[in-house]
Amino acid sequence: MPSLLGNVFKGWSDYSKGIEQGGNQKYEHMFSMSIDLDKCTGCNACSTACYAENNLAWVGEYKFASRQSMHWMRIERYFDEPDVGSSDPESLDRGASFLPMMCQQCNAAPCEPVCPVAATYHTVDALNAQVYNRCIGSRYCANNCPFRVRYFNFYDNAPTAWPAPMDQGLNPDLSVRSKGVMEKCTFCIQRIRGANETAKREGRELKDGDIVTACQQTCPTSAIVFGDLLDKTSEISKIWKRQQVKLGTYKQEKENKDLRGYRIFEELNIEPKVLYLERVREV
Amino acid sequence: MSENHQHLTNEQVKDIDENIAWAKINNDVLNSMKNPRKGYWVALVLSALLFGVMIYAEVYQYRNGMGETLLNTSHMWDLYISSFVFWIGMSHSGTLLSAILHLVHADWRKPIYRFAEAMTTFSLLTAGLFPVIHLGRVWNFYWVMPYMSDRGIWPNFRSPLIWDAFAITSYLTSSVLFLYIGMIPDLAICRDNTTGWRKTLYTFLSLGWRGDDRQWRHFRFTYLMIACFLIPLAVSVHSIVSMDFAMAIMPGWHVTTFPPYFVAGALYSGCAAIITLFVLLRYFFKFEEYMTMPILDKVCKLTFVIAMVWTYLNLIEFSAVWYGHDIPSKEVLIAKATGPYSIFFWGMMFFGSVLPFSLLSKAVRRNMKIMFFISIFLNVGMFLERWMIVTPTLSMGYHPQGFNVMWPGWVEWAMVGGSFGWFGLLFLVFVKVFPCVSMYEVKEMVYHRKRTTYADVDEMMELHSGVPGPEAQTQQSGGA
Amino acid sequence: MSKTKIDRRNFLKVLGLGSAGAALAGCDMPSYVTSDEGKENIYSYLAPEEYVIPGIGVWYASTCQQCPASCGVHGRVREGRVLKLEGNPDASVNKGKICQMGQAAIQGHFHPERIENPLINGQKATWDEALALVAKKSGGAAWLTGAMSGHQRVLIDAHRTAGGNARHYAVEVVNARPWEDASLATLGDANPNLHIDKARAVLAVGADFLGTWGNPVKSMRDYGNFRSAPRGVLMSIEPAMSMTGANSDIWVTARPGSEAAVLMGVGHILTTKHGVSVADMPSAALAFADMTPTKVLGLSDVKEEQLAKIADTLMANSPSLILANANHDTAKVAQVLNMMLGNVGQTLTPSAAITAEALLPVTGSSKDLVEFAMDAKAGKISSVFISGTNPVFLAPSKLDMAGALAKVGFKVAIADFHDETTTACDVVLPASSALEAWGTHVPVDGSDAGEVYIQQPLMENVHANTRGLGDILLAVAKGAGVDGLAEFEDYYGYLRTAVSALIGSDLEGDWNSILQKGKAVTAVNHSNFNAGGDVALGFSEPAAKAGTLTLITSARQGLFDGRHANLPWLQEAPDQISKAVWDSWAEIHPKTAAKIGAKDGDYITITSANGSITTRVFIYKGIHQDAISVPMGRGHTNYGLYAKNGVNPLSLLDASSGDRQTTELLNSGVSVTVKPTGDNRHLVRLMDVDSQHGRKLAATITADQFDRNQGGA
Amino acid sequence: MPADRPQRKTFPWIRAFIGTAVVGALIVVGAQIFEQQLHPVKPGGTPPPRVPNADFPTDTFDGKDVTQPINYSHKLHAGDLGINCLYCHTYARRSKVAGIPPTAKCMGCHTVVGTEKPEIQKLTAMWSKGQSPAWKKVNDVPDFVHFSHERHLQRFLLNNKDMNIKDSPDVCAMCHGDMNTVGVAKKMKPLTMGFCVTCHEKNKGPADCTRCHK
Repeated sequence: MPSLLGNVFKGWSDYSKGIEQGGNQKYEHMFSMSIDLDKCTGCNACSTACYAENNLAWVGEYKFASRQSMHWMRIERYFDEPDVGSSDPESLDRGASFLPMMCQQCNAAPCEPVCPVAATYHTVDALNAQVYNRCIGSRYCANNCPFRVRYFNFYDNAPTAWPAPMDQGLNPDLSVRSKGVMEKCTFCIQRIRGANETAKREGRELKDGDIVTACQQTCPTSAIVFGDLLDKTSEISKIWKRQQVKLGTYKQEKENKDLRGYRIFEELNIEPKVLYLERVREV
Repeated sequence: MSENHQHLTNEQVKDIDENIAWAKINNDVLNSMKNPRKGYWVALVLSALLFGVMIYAEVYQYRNGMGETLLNTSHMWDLYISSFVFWIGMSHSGTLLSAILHLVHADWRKPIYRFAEAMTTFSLLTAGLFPVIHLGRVWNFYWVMPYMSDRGIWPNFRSPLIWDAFAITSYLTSSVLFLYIGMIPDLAICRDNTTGWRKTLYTFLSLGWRGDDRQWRHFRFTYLMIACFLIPLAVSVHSIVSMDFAMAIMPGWHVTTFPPYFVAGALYSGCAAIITLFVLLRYFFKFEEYMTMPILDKVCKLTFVIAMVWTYLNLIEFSAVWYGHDIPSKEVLIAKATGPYSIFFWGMMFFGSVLPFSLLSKAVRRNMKIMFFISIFLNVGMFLERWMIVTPTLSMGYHPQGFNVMWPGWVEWAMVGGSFGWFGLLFLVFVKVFPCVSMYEVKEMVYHRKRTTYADVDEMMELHSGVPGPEAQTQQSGGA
Repeated sequence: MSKTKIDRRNFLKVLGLGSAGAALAGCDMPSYVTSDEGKENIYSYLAPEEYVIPGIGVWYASTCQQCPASCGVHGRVREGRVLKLEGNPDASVNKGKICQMGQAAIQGHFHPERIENPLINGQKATWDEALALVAKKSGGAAWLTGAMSGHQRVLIDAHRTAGGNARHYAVEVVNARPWEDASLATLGDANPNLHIDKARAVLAVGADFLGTWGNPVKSMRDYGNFRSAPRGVLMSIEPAMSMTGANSDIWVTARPGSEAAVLMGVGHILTTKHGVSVADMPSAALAFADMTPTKVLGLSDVKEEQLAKIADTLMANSPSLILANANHDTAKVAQVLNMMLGNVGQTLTPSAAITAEALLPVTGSSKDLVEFAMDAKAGKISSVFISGTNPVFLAPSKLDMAGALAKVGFKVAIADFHDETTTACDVVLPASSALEAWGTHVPVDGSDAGEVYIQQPLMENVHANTRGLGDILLAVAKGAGVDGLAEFEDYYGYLRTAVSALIGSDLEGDWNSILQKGKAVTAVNHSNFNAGGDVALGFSEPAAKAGTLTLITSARQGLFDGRHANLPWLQEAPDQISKAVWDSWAEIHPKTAAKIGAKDGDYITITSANGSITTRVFIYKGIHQDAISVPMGRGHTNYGLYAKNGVNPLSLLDASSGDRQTTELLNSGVSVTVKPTGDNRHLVRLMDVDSQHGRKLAATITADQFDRNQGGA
Repeated sequence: MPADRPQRKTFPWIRAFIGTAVVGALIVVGAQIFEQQLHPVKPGGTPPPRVPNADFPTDTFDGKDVTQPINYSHKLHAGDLGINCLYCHTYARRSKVAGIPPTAKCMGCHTVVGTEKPEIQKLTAMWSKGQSPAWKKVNDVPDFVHFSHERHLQRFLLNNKDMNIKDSPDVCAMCHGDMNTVGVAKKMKPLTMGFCVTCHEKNKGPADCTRCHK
């Protein structure tokens, strides 16, 4: 057996270098997402699409009440600061702001170094991958995630979530997670791999628009854009450029202060790869 | 003996009465290992029951899933990890007494270090349970250990959990070694004074100890070596445990002072536990002559000092957070003090930092009953401390959506209680199978005290107790 | 995922066994560790076509039937099973997008509680028995359905005309009837095309176009463009915050029932302050002049500066668009304002219905529900077919729908799930799910492209003994001796012929391209507005006086009117506003809460003249102090395992809440009294915080900053 | 009181040694048994493979015999008649699953060939009734493993320098062993992760977990 010891110290750390090391130079792709909060109506379509695409188990009222739910993509609803909702103490005078929150696929992800068995690690296409069958459920990663977007299979959800014949509707492209395993948004990795296969089959390079995540596909207002940051011509990299948001820093210096792009918790130096565009307010 | 001690009896001033006959030491200790009384069996059964509850809880959790612990998406860790840290902390007492005090030649440790050392080992065995039972897929726990397989995959050496695994295993090994080596001369004594299966056991364990000079020379050297080796290990183990938190980025965990803070807390809880067991053993085994008031007095003073160190580090942490710029951390701190967990937080502060001041009074220090309860409360405080490290952070964190309060379910409490049962079980078996007071070192101690009191020791000994001098004694019964 | 285009019928032949053993890729419940041989079975296809490849998903076009909007969808079929729905880019109403209800269609399709066999008086029966019985006893039957269009409607009409022309009641509680009537009255066009994307400002008055009004997906798609630079301004006037309100830049809360007054107040300011001319509409001018801001304040608690702000925004951003569905009066005012502001012709254009009138949609109304109950009570209905609606659940308890149905001699339910209505029926015919059946649908809203959407099966029946709605209708019609149907052995055959006739070609190639695109394009006749002329504007004082509580039964995307309450995905999808899951709640204003002495999670009993419901309160400021809002959809009594929880606010409604002109049961208007029961249980929500605690999560910038950069992205 | 003089004890070397030896022996034997469970190899080993790569990358594996609804012989079809694997398992070229040939393909020949054989008649009966036989999965991997036949075939058919591959059967043999020698299909390679990883490392396959585990 060649190189049993080959990857003792390499592999896990290659693709998750922090900013101090100047980031990683070896990525093949760098998949990223941008969400325009001004277009997001909070309609839940993306969230439900995620349930359908990624075999997410519904857990029922009791487990939801104990916060053991499994929604990879959740739509949070906030009323505006500071006066929570309006200048008028009597009532709101403008709408809420909705925030679709899913795994931010950080380039310096805090969840990766702490996993004892390297079940979560950074792939060559800059994805924050989660290997279900390697996970032993120490749940350290979830503790270390500032976004609280890692969901743990506290129970064996499959029998209750997919009573026959519902299991016939499971997506065979990715596995159903068992009890005691951590899971999270994967940027629809099965679609990414599928698009790769198709591209290989047709003997061409992956091009912008080949990969469409389930949430992006269904978003009725097209608030979600997904693509490869290394491909300079792709829509997503244009958006990052236009918003003057840079990777590899935890403090954005924009010459144009009016631009809307920002990354949540980037000051923690974890390099989130989801770019949010601020909601616009008439005042 | 200074003047202010004049009005006190020997029993109260002297660490140990130098006139104890050595054979008496042997007999007392050996008797403590024989024919257990009713109380012993009751204690044994109780611990067994507690442990049984733990087993049941584990099976229940295994079949129904981790969710039964009421952990949730924000609180992925709770009492399991707290108890883990708590038991690791307990384990530091033995090392402190046996190794550190051994090196600084504080010979008052001699009558009490043996059970402290045993406590170290057993609390490590207990602590080791928790990282395993808290796993979602417990049947894969061995994946954290690096082992060769044709899959060629390895654990993630950057993860503090891996460091834990290494630290704890090596600490366990060396402390078992330390306990065993230190016991060899006593085992020889037991071998010479027992029959039946015990004799077989001790014969095997005492490795043919004859107590001649050469063996003693090697013994002393080895013992010293392991002691030196053990101290940095003890410090490092709890530093590494603290890194489970310090290496995370969560507010309230990401604290630079955690390693010393944890070590101090560990020694603290360890000393408290020693006092508890001290009182119990002294009471049950009639060890008044060996576990004397002055020794307890010294242990209490030690405890007080450590308590103050711990308090100091605590305050350092608070002030660092308070004057720092990290808003979430500050929020967590405020939530600790005012939030739903505040009662436990203040309980920890009271038991950990206020209660120790009672140790300043000699009357308290020398009152067995009071000391027993005080020591228990100190450890309660320490347990709360661990809980207050783990849970409030998770109930706040960075993202408001994750803010929530979580109370552990019965499964977790059963596991925690059960862990005490398991510890008690081990310890109870130990005291009946192995000498929980080091006979040969007590003899040394007595001998040295005689030296300080009388001019010509050997004659005096002939005079007083009619037993031959130390060397002869050594030849006879394998003691010092 | 390559969207392979293939011939539909061969695929069906292939599937003869495809779905019987569909474990080709091991998509059964996973065996986590076993890799033992001989554990699982593999079935092979019998005689697949070349394009049927196990392990590769193929996309087929169909039409979504989760709500009346009829969006075009693509279904991903693999190993003979449909796994995922996505919007059909060729469908001009939704252009490749669908909402959460559409996404959840899969779950309804594979639902374990589907009806699997025909039932006669609750007893299992064969199709022949059931159809024979139906043919025998259903002479001159009336039809009670949801919104209905396409050839299913044609068959129903054929059946009715053959049998003495009984009435077709189309029931939709969530509807646009006030808007339609007002548009008809003012513009002479019930469904003018809306161009939200072209508008610079949109004012929504009780018309939740982002949630449930019209075709929400189309509206949201336009809203996406509406929000990109130059950015339009969204305003809403409503008593309780809807999804549209939650996305508004200016949100004004008005006392329930007073929306018309507020709009007229806006008109007042437009005419007085901005000098917009209403010369050609004297009575409207009178109404505006009469509705002074002080009067508006008295009627609706809307302050003058709020009116002014709205009026200014409307003036500053032209063209604008004013949508109103609160009631007939409001909608009329809205249309008048649209005319005044010159939106007609720009953001409101004449609809262009397809020439085949027989296919045009029958939009539902709750008026039909009331009238059905009346007629049934009066014994005017001998027998009835019920399909695609659940009258017993939807009807206010005052109507006593169960009693009314009892008066009907013979009741046939065509349903795929057991619900409150099917149990009251003599015969239950098990319908296939929408993903298993053939059909055609004509969207109500806005496609002047003359599109007829084709609904085609995406897989074999999950339960072998169910039949598509079309097939059932065909069989029933045949049974009733409708002539001209004898030659068709199944609905597919009928549809094929009918559609060929529609497009004037029965070439295989044309048919295939129709199936690939999921739509048939046919001729439209372009109409014109006959606007102009005077419009009399009225304002009817709401029944509820100021200071008394008015119940609002708000509809939300998700459970909709309750038809999706049995889908766990939608039960667990947090409500857009309150973020509550799995149970009902009552939204009230903090002041109201203080008045009745309730805090978050308290159970309160809401009592109207027609009964009472008990649920938990959710306290926030997005609702008027005189309003209490209970979203509809929950509170089923017999809709399966997953729909047990919650309460049904519809049961409290009655005619007093009716709209004077359209006699619609509006979703607001019943005055209620509220009192806490003393119990309290934490309302299960996605998140218990409304504030961001100073974190930069959902950040905001001002519109001028946005405009300075043309939106940046 | 004078303590009685004990006779000197010496360390029981003999017993200690024997004990250790026994324990060690147990461990070794246990390991052997475990290994047997992992890779049962028929005593005497399997016959030398005719197809190249049949013993690559690891030794052969002797799976248990599976009784199939129809006693189909790979030896006859692939071995003696020399039918190419991809003639029946045609999906392997285009999809992640190789699939079982549709019954129509069997009937293509067996309407005329071998109609007198009982097994064929069994098949014909099913075909006429419109059922397909319930085959048992033989080369089965856990459901969290996503293996693509298409990718592997492409890789080794198009890019196989000095790999001793002439035709697709040589590629199939890498994971399925020498099917020409068995009757009813049986598992002839361990198909464990180690098996996959070994080959991946040898042939520079992707080392990324999420290529196979999704």
